[in-house]
Amino acid sequence: MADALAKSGFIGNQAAHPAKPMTIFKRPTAKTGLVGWLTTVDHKKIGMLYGGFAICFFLIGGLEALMIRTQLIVPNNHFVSARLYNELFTMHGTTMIFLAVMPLNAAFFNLLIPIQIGARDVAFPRLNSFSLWVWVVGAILLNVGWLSHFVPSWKFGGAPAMGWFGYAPLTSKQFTPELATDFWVLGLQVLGVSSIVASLNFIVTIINLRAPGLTMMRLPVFTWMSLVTSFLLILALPAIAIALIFVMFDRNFGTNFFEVSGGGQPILWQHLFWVFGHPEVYILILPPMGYVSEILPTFSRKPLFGYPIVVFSGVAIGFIGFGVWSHHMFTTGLGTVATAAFSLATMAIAVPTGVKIFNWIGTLWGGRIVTRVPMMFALGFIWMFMMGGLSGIMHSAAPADAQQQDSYFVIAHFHYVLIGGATFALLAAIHFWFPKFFGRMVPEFWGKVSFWLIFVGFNCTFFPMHFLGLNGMPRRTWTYDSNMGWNEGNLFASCGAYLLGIGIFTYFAVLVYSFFKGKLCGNDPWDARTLEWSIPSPPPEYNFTAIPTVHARDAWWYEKTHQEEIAKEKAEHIKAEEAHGGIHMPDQSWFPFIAASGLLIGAYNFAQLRLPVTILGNQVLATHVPLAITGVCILLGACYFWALEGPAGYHIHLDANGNPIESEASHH
Amino acid sequence: MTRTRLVHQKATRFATALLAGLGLALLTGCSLADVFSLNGKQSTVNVAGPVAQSQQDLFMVTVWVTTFIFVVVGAVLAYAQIKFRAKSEADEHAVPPAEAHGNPLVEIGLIAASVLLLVIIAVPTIRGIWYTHDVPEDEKGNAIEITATGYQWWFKFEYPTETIKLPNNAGEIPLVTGNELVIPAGFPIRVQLRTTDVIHSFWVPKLAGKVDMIPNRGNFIWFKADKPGYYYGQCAEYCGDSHAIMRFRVIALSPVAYSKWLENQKQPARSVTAESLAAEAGVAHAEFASLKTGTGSALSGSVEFDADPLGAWQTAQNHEAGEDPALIAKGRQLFQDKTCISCHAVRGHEGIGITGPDLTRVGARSTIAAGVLENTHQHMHDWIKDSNHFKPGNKMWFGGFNLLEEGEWKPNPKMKLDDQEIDALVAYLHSLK
Amino acid sequence: MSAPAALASDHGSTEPSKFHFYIQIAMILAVITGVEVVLVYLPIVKWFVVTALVLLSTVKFMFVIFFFMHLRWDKVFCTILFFIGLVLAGGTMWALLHLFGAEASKPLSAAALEVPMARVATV
Amino acid sequence: MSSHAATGSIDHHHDSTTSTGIPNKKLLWWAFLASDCMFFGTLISTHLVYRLNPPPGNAVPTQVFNIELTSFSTFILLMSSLLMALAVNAIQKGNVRSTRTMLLGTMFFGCIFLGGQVFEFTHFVHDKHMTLSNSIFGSTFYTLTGTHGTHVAIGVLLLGMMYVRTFKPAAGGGLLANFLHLLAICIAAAVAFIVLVPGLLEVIEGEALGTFLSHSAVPLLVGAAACAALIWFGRSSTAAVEFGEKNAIDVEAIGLYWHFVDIVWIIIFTAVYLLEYL
Ligand code: HEA
Ligand code: HEA
Ligand code: HEC
Ligand code: CUA
Ligand SMILES: [Cu+2]
Repeated sequence: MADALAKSGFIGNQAAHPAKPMTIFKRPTAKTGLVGWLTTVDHKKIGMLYGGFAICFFLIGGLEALMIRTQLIVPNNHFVSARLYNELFTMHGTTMIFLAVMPLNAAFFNLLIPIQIGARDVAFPRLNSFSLWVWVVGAILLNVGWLSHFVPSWKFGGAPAMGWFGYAPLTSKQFTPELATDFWVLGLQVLGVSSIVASLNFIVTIINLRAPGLTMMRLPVFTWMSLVTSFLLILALPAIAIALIFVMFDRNFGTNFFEVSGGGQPILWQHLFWVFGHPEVYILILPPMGYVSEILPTFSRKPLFGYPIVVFSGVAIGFIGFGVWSHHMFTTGLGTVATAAFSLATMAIAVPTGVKIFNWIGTLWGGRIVTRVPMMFALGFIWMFMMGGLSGIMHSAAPADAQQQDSYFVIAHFHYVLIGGATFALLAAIHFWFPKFFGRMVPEFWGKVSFWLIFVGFNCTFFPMHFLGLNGMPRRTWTYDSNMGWNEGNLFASCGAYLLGIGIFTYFAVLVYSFFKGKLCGNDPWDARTLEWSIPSPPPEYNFTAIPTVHARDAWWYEKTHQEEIAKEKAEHIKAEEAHGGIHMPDQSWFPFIAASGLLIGAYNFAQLRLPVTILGNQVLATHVPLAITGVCILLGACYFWALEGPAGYHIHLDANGNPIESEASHH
Repeated sequence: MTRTRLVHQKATRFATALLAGLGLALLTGCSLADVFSLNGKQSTVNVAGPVAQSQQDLFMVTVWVTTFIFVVVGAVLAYAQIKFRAKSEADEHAVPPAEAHGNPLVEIGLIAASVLLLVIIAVPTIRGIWYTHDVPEDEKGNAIEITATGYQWWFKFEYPTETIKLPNNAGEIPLVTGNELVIPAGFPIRVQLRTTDVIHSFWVPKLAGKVDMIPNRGNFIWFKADKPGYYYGQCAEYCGDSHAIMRFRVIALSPVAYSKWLENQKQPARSVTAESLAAEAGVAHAEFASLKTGTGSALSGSVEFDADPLGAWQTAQNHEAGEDPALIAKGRQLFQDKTCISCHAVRGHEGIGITGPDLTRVGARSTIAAGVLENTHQHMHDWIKDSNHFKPGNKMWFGGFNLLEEGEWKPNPKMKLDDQEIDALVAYLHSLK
Repeated sequence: MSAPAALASDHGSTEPSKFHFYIQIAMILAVITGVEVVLVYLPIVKWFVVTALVLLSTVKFMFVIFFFMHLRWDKVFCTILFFIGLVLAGGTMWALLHLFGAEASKPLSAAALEVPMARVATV
Repeated sequence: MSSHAATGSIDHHHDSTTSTGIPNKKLLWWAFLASDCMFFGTLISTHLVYRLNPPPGNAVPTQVFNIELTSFSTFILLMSSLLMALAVNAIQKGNVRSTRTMLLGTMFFGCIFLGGQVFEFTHFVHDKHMTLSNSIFGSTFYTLTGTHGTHVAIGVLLLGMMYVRTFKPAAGGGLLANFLHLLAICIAAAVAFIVLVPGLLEVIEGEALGTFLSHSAVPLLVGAAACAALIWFGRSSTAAVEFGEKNAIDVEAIGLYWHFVDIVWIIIFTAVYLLEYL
């Protein structure tokens, strides 16, 4: 018992050192205010920051989408220029994928994983804070190009405009000489670093920090899916990271990876991009499948049907996902054998995905379905994702795809899986876990109104796009002629998009309202099943007064049905933990934030390395090299001090009722 | 009635009212049937050749199979949603149902069923992959070889087997045209796909699905037009600023008309003089209304044009009525003076450039600027005057009419044109048939 | 706490030093490297040399990960973890090499490349 | 937890504080190495893809390569791996002094490898006229082996930081000394070896020793001074240090990285160099 306790109360790897710390700054201790947020290592705060930034970018990406739809509302429209339109869809795609859905998932990883596995933080708390700030750096780099539309003296040439998959050779200096492209390359690179680091952290956390009794086959499905997603991230991102390095070298150092004049083959970029890109779409959808697998049982009041096979199919999807990338390249002349192989492999993915759908239905079957707002979004997810998946199957038939590729049919397919799938599930998740992290409920009425607006608006927008695509409308076209038969479909889709916009706006407006005025709620407003509902809302910094012992798959459900036994166990745990020095918490740190700032300075200046530095039109430096070096030095210096300061930590003590006694200042 | 049920109904009613209002507003704007129309000029469903047909057949297989799945799974899902709804507040908090954790038999059965359904799609898919890949063996002998090259943002078409002898035994060159690909109906066409800059994609939906033109790669596509006709094509891979309007046309002619067309193409460019006009007296002339001005809102086809595009194209082959030899001569001179010749070839005349489309028979095209504008006098005028308006970023505007000086685009003084000069150029270009 | 710690200490102290063992491994690795270099110069059929090289490298690879990197003494999970990456990377490499080895993927480079270049030069 | 360290001996293959018994750091590094497989997989694939379809005018590898030197480098890297394994072995026995020696040795061999690579690159560029940009072979070759070299360099730096840590006084503090120590290591390694090794290789290739010495006098002196300082630092610290057997996992973690760099080279040596000679 004592052993098990020592096990789970433990964070990080370091034994407590009596020695004085070696550091230049005093370690920050503020829990609130700017310093508190910048230096936090608390997984919940980091999660909220991820979530907050991601929602902002989701709205920006949505605004870009609305501008796209406005341009297309009538034929031969001149609402935006061709160039601006191209910037809009490039940034819309990049933003929605890398700056909205991925970080929203990261937010939930942070918020939920440690609590669901009964831990007090992630395995490497400072590394976690580093991932967050590095992500922010990447987001800034990607969007910095927009500035030149507002401030002409920033000559970045506008936002990048080569599509979210940036096919070579359009990304070479010859065709896109603008700095915007360099920022795009670096921005994605930096986001990749952030994701890899974060994923390594979550892999270790999930595998190593589980509470006693929490075997792998008792893990909540969401945590399982995050584990698979983290693996996909660390294994898929290297491909694009290397490919981006090639592009960077081609643009700046005269290499020939994708330069035809030197014998390069642009198609290699496509392979490397999609080696990453296809697993990426499962990176976007697996966590949402996890949310849904938590929400459906809660509101069906029944455990998940076929847990082992749901988990296994998640793993299978992740694995097969690495072998299908060329289905994005059916029209590139792969030859018959390769096309056939990728076609069949792609179809194979329908099987494990279908298994999940069937088991979700199995969960509903025989339950007591309570249609609260999260449940409605979750059910909406099943319906819409199924439609998107089935159009995916239509794509997988390669000869048919030759007609669909790069047409609005693809746009319809992936918005069904990305909005109907990923986004619906995220909206469900936000609604579901909002009470947990803010302690307030979201009003049902307005939640339902926003659901219906979003549901109908979404279908009005994207259902007609199947037909537009089949009717030959290519994607990424800033305008179309009035005699092609696409006028009505586009008008309809654009109106649908406005409706969707109203829906999304309502959804978030209601959240903001609830943040201030929502009804207060207790630990477990939904009568749910997993551990996060066993602790107060919002959760205290240390999550658990005592590390729980897990006895069953739906751990909290078991606790609710075995209260006496658990109460005894818990009292014992608290005592035992106190005997071990109290609750051990990691110290905050400045260095992750400083390191990320160094990265920002370094990358921003590296992108324009050979250009002169000007301030107010006066040249102050011949090149950006000194500034870039400064940035790198800040980064390296911060890493050095970070290594030296050690994880350290302090202890919190609880009184007999489980309330923290003024936390002892035993920083060490 | 539980409280949450009530809230739910209220919300549903509210949202329905709102949506109904919005929907009504929307429907007055357009008819639903048009929203889901599949009869457009680039329809992939309403097709005109065996390759597109096989792709469409396969597509229908996928539609049937997936619809079947959707209906069956959807029905079960809908049933579960309705049947197992909590009926009352008490029901919501009733003792939860027995904890069922899964059923191996059901799972295996469903997996087997899924695999079976996929096989139904997979078999025709494999067959389709081999069929659409290349011209079938027994038709190889008939196949017409063509090379299509993508440029930002137009297409060049070469007929490697249709060679033209250069004067003075200077060798042979293949026949070259731009933006309008003319083929014989009923013959398999095999197009080599090339590009000089970025990736483009060759897509004529009614004839075949697309194949990309990728730098350093020898892709090809094959297709066949069942009947003579006028088919719309478009570049389908994003290729920079004006990708949206990198279009082209395929004109399928009867074999006889095709060889006549070839014969004419191989001649040097037409030179109009008073004498040549006199000799032509009695020959049919182009009278198509849209040649002067078109009606309707489409830039690439007026109402008259769209009523019978092939007819319009055929009409465009005829010499225009009322040609003015003096104006045409002036245009020809201007074409030289204003350095148009450095980018455009007019075989037999002065033009030799290859940066832009071959204009040897530009007057006989039904569209200009890669299918963007119907080839009327007005459009030709507008195009020469301000091509950037119609095709942002095009290489005639940036590189010809404007030159890069110290990182900024400045108007090229050599190419200043007033309206009369442009009219002369238009007259000249429209005389090239 | 004391029980497992005691157990651990037993375990720890009885473990013999691997000093000589590591040196032997390193010698084997060095010898294999030598054999590899010599192999490529020997007049033997190509397929044999290639197979031999691949095999020998694999042996070296395995020696390092299992002995120097202690996989042999660690939990199998470490091995599984690493092999996930290794297998996927190997599979991706295999697929890419086949995709680019296919007839359809021969680059136009040489012949076709020079023609347009020459033409452009004439303008 | 603390009682654990107090008992004196530690089970180095098992950490009872984690769910799986695998120490967190070890798990992190193995996961990272799995990821790194994909990094190098992509790089090697790219290299081989272009070897499969060489464009006209590509460099001819066998005319560029210097297989004797590369074999030597390979041997050196293998030996560094041995020393690394011995360093882990030593710290697991709680022998800090021996650990320091082995760490220094590992760095030393790592630097020789890097020096060899610097020589190789300059030789290829200046004598064989193969640059990063004048042929696709150059592009893929330099990027692949350069990335590997960067890994080695980062490894040397990490080892340097580990070496420095072994001097951290048990009483705490020592920030400045620590920093100077690291600086000395960096200079000694980067400047001296990376000048010294290529220089000596040039001499072996036939350059006059005098020329070399006169060209590189300054860096050599700086390096020598740094080395001297290093030794002085090392000897002057006699206070009790905090570093000990409990840090075995830290050394082992870096060891994992170092060995991985070695196995990547095993593959590169075969796939990129040896196969060209067939
Ligand atoms: C969340 C993201 C997501 C997800 C989950 C998917 C899921 C799938 N996708 Fe999609 N896809 C994208 C995002 C996603 N996709 C994006 C963004 C693009 C475009 C990128 C770009 O070009 O910009 C794209 C493009 C794309 C293409 C390329 C189209 C083209 O450009 O020509 C193809 C081709 O095969 C494809 C196929 C599939 C398949 C087979 C699945 C399968 O996983 C779907 C499986 C699900 C089901 C099948 C439904 C449920 C199953 C059952 C009810 C069981 C029974 C069913 C059967 C037996 C069939 N997708
Ligand atoms: C998760 C990913 C995701 C999401 C959620 C969306 C959401 C939407 N997308 Fe997205 N889309 C992509 C991913 C996504 N898209 C990708 C990858 C591409 C391909 C890009 C490429 O080709 O390179 C693409 C391309 C794409 C196109 C094709 C462009 C083209 O090819 O020319 C279109 C066209 O209609 C479109 C429309 C929409 C619409 C209407 C929404 C709507 O759902 C948006 C709804 C949200 C809102 C409407 C916001 C509402 C908010 C407000 C109104 C408040 C605003 C206030 C403030 C900012 C303060 N998208
Ligand atoms: C810098 C080279 C350049 C110069 C100079 C130039 N053009 Fe062009 N021209 C082009 C290019 C490139 C296109 C194709 C544009 C597109 O569709 O993207 C084009 C297209 C055209 C077309 C449409 C052809 C078709 O098949 O659709 C006409 C007509 C034309 N140019 C006429 C002229 C005239 C008249 C001049 C001189 C006043 C001229 N061009 C000068 C490059 C040039
Ligand atoms: Cu060419 Cu798009
Ligand atoms: Cu995909």
